[in-house]
Amino acid sequence: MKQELKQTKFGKYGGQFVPEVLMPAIEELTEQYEKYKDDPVFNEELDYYLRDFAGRPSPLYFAKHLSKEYGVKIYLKREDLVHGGAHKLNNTLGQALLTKYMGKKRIIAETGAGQHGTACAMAGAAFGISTEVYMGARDTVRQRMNVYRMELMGTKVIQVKSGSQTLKDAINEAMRDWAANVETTHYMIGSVVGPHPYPMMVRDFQSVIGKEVRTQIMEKEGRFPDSIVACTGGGSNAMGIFYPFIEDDVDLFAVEAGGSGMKVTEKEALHSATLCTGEEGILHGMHTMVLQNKYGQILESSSIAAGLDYAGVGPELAYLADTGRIKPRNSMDSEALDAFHDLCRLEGIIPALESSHALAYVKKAASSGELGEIVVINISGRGDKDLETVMGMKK
Amino acid sequence: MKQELKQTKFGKYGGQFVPEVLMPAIEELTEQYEKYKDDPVFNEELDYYLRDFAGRPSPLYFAKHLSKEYGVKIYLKREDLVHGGAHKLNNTLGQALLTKYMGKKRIIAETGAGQHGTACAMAGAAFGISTEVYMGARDTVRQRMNVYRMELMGTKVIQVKSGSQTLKDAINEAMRDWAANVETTHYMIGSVVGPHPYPMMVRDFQSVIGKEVRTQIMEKEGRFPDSIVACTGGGSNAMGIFYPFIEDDVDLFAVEAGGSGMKVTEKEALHSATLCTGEEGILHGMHTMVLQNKYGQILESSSIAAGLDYAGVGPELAYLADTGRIKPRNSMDSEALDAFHDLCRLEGIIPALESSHALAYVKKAASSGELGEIVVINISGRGDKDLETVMGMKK
Amino acid sequence: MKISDKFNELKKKKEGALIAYICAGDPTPEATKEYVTALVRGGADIIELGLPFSDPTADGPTIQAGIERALNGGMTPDIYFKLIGSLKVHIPLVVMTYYNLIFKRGLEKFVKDCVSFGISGIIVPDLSAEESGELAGLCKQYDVDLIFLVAPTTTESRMKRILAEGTGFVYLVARLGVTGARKDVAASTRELVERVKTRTPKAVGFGISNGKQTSEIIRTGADGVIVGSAFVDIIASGKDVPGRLEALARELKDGIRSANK
Amino acid sequence: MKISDKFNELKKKKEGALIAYICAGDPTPEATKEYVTALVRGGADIIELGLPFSDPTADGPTIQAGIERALNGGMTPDIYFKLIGSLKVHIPLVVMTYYNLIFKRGLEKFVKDCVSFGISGIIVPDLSAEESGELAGLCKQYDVDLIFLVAPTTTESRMKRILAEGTGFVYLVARLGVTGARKDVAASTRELVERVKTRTPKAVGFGISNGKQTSEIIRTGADGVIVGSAFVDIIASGKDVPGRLEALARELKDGIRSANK
Ligand SMILES: Cc1ncc(COP(=O)(O)O)c(C=O)c1O
Ligand SMILES: Cc1ncc(COP(=O)(O)O)c(C=O)c1O
Repeated sequence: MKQELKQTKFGKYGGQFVPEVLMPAIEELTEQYEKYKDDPVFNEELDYYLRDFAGRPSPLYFAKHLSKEYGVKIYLKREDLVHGGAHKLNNTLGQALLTKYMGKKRIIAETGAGQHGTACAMAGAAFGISTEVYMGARDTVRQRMNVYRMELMGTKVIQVKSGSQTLKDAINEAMRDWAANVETTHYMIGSVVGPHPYPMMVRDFQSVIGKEVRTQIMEKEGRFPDSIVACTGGGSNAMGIFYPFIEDDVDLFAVEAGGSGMKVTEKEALHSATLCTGEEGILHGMHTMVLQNKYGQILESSSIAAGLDYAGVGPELAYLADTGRIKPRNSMDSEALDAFHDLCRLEGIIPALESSHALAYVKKAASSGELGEIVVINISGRGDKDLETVMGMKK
Repeated sequence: MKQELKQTKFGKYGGQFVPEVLMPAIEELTEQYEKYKDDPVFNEELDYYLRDFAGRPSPLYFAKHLSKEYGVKIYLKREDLVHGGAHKLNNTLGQALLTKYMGKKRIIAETGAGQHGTACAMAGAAFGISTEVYMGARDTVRQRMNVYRMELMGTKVIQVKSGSQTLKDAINEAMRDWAANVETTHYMIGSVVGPHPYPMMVRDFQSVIGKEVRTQIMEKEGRFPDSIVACTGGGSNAMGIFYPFIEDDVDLFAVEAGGSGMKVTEKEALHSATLCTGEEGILHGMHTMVLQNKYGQILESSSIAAGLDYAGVGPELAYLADTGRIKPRNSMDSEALDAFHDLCRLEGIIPALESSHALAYVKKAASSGELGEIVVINISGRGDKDLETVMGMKK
Repeated sequence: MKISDKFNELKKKKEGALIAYICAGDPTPEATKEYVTALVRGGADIIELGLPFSDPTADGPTIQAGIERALNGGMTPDIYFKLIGSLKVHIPLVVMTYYNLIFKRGLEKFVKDCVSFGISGIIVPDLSAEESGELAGLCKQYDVDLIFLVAPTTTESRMKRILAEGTGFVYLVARLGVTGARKDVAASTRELVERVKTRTPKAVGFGISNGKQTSEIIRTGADGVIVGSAFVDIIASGKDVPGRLEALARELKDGIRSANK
Repeated sequence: MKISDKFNELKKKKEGALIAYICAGDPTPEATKEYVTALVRGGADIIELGLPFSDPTADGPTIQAGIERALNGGMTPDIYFKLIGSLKVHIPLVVMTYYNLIFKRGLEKFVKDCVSFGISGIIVPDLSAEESGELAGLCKQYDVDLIFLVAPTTTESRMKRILAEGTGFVYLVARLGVTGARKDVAASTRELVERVKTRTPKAVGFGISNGKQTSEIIRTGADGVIVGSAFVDIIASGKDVPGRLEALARELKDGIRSANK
């Protein structure tokens, strides 16, 4: 048993804290993923979809004007150009293909703002697999367009009317569905979170980002960057770009959402800076850092970027932060907004508010020298989805 | 003089029907374009921006499910994955770079729905050139989000309050501006229309689409497609994908907007099918096919797709239609809508309503054998911009 | 009272056990006291008292709503144990909660608190056998039962491990899906009861809401039935709660008795 | 009357020409008749009557609005020529329109109609010298003047070609930009007048609106001034139009006379 535990964890983090009804599905998934992850046929097919459907490789763009403005040489990894507008599809394509290889007929997922749901819908349609996405009823109203998008692609969006009618309730409902339909259904998690094997599997699927950066930066600079900066909600875009560099002499900065400040009440945090301020706990099937009160009740997190608004974080990130391999940082809502405007104006690229947190950190840290001379920033997605939000804020 | 006329025309079409105040600028542009179009340094820099900024090459995707549904082997050229969400940027990057090489300090343009304006804003920001876009005041209200997008990227959007406060008035106002500021300003036209050298220059910049298809289809099929199908408003995405195949044995279908029907009144057409139903005329600096009444007054055209809603068409397309090299066709609003839903559902790709016209034509023509066995469809843009419109229609 | 003592007592009477779940503090700690008394009066043999967690991913909407009411009523682990200590009942009490609350309190402190305040067993629906090593060790040390769930999907190899880890009773999940009152009882229950080869008593839960069902379940060979959502529904209604809890418990227990083992 | 005759007549009087533009049919054909009479009364030497086109890309907002009023008033080329035919004036009339209306009517028919209905010259702002070959040939054949514009930006080589093609008068664009009344007259006018080396009379237009300006322009050496937007503005106001058109024409003509050549 010792050995098995080791497999499912990153140091003490990770594991499989799930109801027994789900354990067989988790075991099956672990087994199947182990089976296919290095399978050449599987990987060839995945590469094909990443290239021809998703549009990979995404460029590594030297941001001339921004470099000048921030005072450090900045390369942008352009996940905003991936089909669907974010890195999310890298993972859902991988999991949908695995679903096909496992012979399952149905995909379920939950979504908050709708980004992961949309990526599921795209992958589901590409592979012709029936897809259902749980979404809090309140979120379906707020994110009407994403609901419509998913439905256009043949995905059934199931409104969850229990509880707060938001992401949390959608997760619960999706888990219930999975529990009831494990034999036929694959549950698609959208970040490096949840029970093993998800954190590892999603990381592997997202690692295509960092692998491309390795080649691209060598072509452009003849050497690796001094640092890589990525925003961190669950942590999938961060792990995706970090992981291929984990053994290299490259500093890795995981930038969390500092929200409107570091204040915390009994029930809420004004931020989502889990690695920076959280404590060890168990949430959504994993042992990781979480935002919680003194009793262990999970706090409602907060961020201007819906994709970062999560009270947990991937267990591997918690582990790497403990060992000092990655450096957790954060940017406030207002700083992210500022950097968002910078990139739009200076480079003609509208970044997601999530990604703007990474930009904002570079803006404030560049002068300290902490980032070195060459920085790669992961532009995890495009900001078209965020225009209403930004419009609603004073600059 | 004969020889010069030949240079500026495609058969009898094309030419330079512009006010004298603009002629020197047009001559300068012609000269400069001739100078740089085959310049290796210019082209290397353009290639760099197309690759690293715009995300080219765009994939050529085999649409497995759609092929089965429509009964013909379909490849989709994925211009929807280009930065900004459409082929438009290929052209604006080219012209912005030329602006830089010409030593001009300012770009102006007009925009209707905002697609071209957004592409100008992106290119302007990328090259750090001050950019101003004229837009009808009514359009700025209808396309609030695109206005905001342009402004975010540092472009000044000038509301035009004269006339019908739409595209037509924006064109007039932009021309006036150019007339007043020719020395410092480049006027950026968004399609293969306007006086020479625009139709030729925009075609050349957009030809990257067809050039990529040549390589890609050879890799996939070992031969050229039997036919290529592209939607046609002004005609830039069509010419871009057609032109590199112009000497080859490939059928080229230019699909116009059939709108809600072929009816025409004194002032309006219910469609925008200029090649299919228009008559020779002179509009916006060129001799081409136009929608006009018996006196030569230009009709208001109509289409569910804003980008196809134009009473003229590129002169080269008029010429190629006359010679039989391209085949003008059209799809109705309702057919385009239908095909839009097909692609979303079957492939997980949300096409622009413009591009949906090309899809719709393939849907209805596939069974006739007219398209042969292998068809390439140009997906000129993504449909996120069209969701509100589609939502407003019954399926 | 120890859980095994209760099962032994019932075994002698050739009777199955009625295990009733409600959420502590739903809607207030005072109400819980009253409801527990009512359930005991109706015939409950063991009471599972939920310690509410903010993210109850293993529970159905009915119980989730109860948990929210409890949290809104101010329930905390400290108040929970105080409440437990103040209950005047002579049947085994079991705490059902999520692992994070135990982890945060500290595993050993949690188990010791169970002992001090009179809790005989612990159910942690999000704690798989794989992750339970440390807690299981402490439970053994302090003589508290650690109760595990098995499901129809549980594989043979997992079944062995779970049965080896668990004490008190085995919680058989009657059918796939999560808690929530359902109209009939799946035929798969009998199959599962037969598959679970152990001397530890077997209690069947998930989706049971009336006497007819409890009777059927006991006839499959189970040693007890677990009913939760049906009780929580009554609490949610807010109407004549103690009376109706007692009545339902009686109906369920009568169903069990009618299947006389 | 031929344009050259008018200029010869004025030359004898050592007087510059006032060329007045209004849009035919703005807001109705009847009104146009009245306005033309008023302009003549005020002293206009040549009248340019716009034939309205749906997409007047070379005109400023003021004239564009006039064109729209005319189109809404039902103006068509057929009605235009009828209107011209019915005018009782003894000065040259010039048609200003866009090339598509000429193209659509048929170049030869259009030129013949000009001759039949009494139009002496044609201005086509969107017809460059490069594209004017066919129309120029027909104008020569039927003895109608084809008037071209030159601008401060016009290069020497283009200037030569334009001056070779054009007859009647040369339309000098006073400053960059398109039509629209401006407050002062650019110094570049004198420079342009000097650059245009031709025996054909030179008329300067774009942005002229008062007598002080017309006087200045004539002093630069020009043979005439062209005023459009200032008249169209009066028409747009709809208030005492004929009286005010006449008064403005008089002021402008007085300005011209005061510069006595
Ligand atoms: C554009 C973008 N970036 C980042 C994230 C955060 O997710 P993760 O931390 O897993 O990369 C999201 C989540 O929706 C997203 O949409
Ligand atoms: C996506 C898309 N396709 C097609 C067009 C039509 O333009 P063209 O005919 O020049 O390709 C537009 C114009 O805005 C567009 O946005």
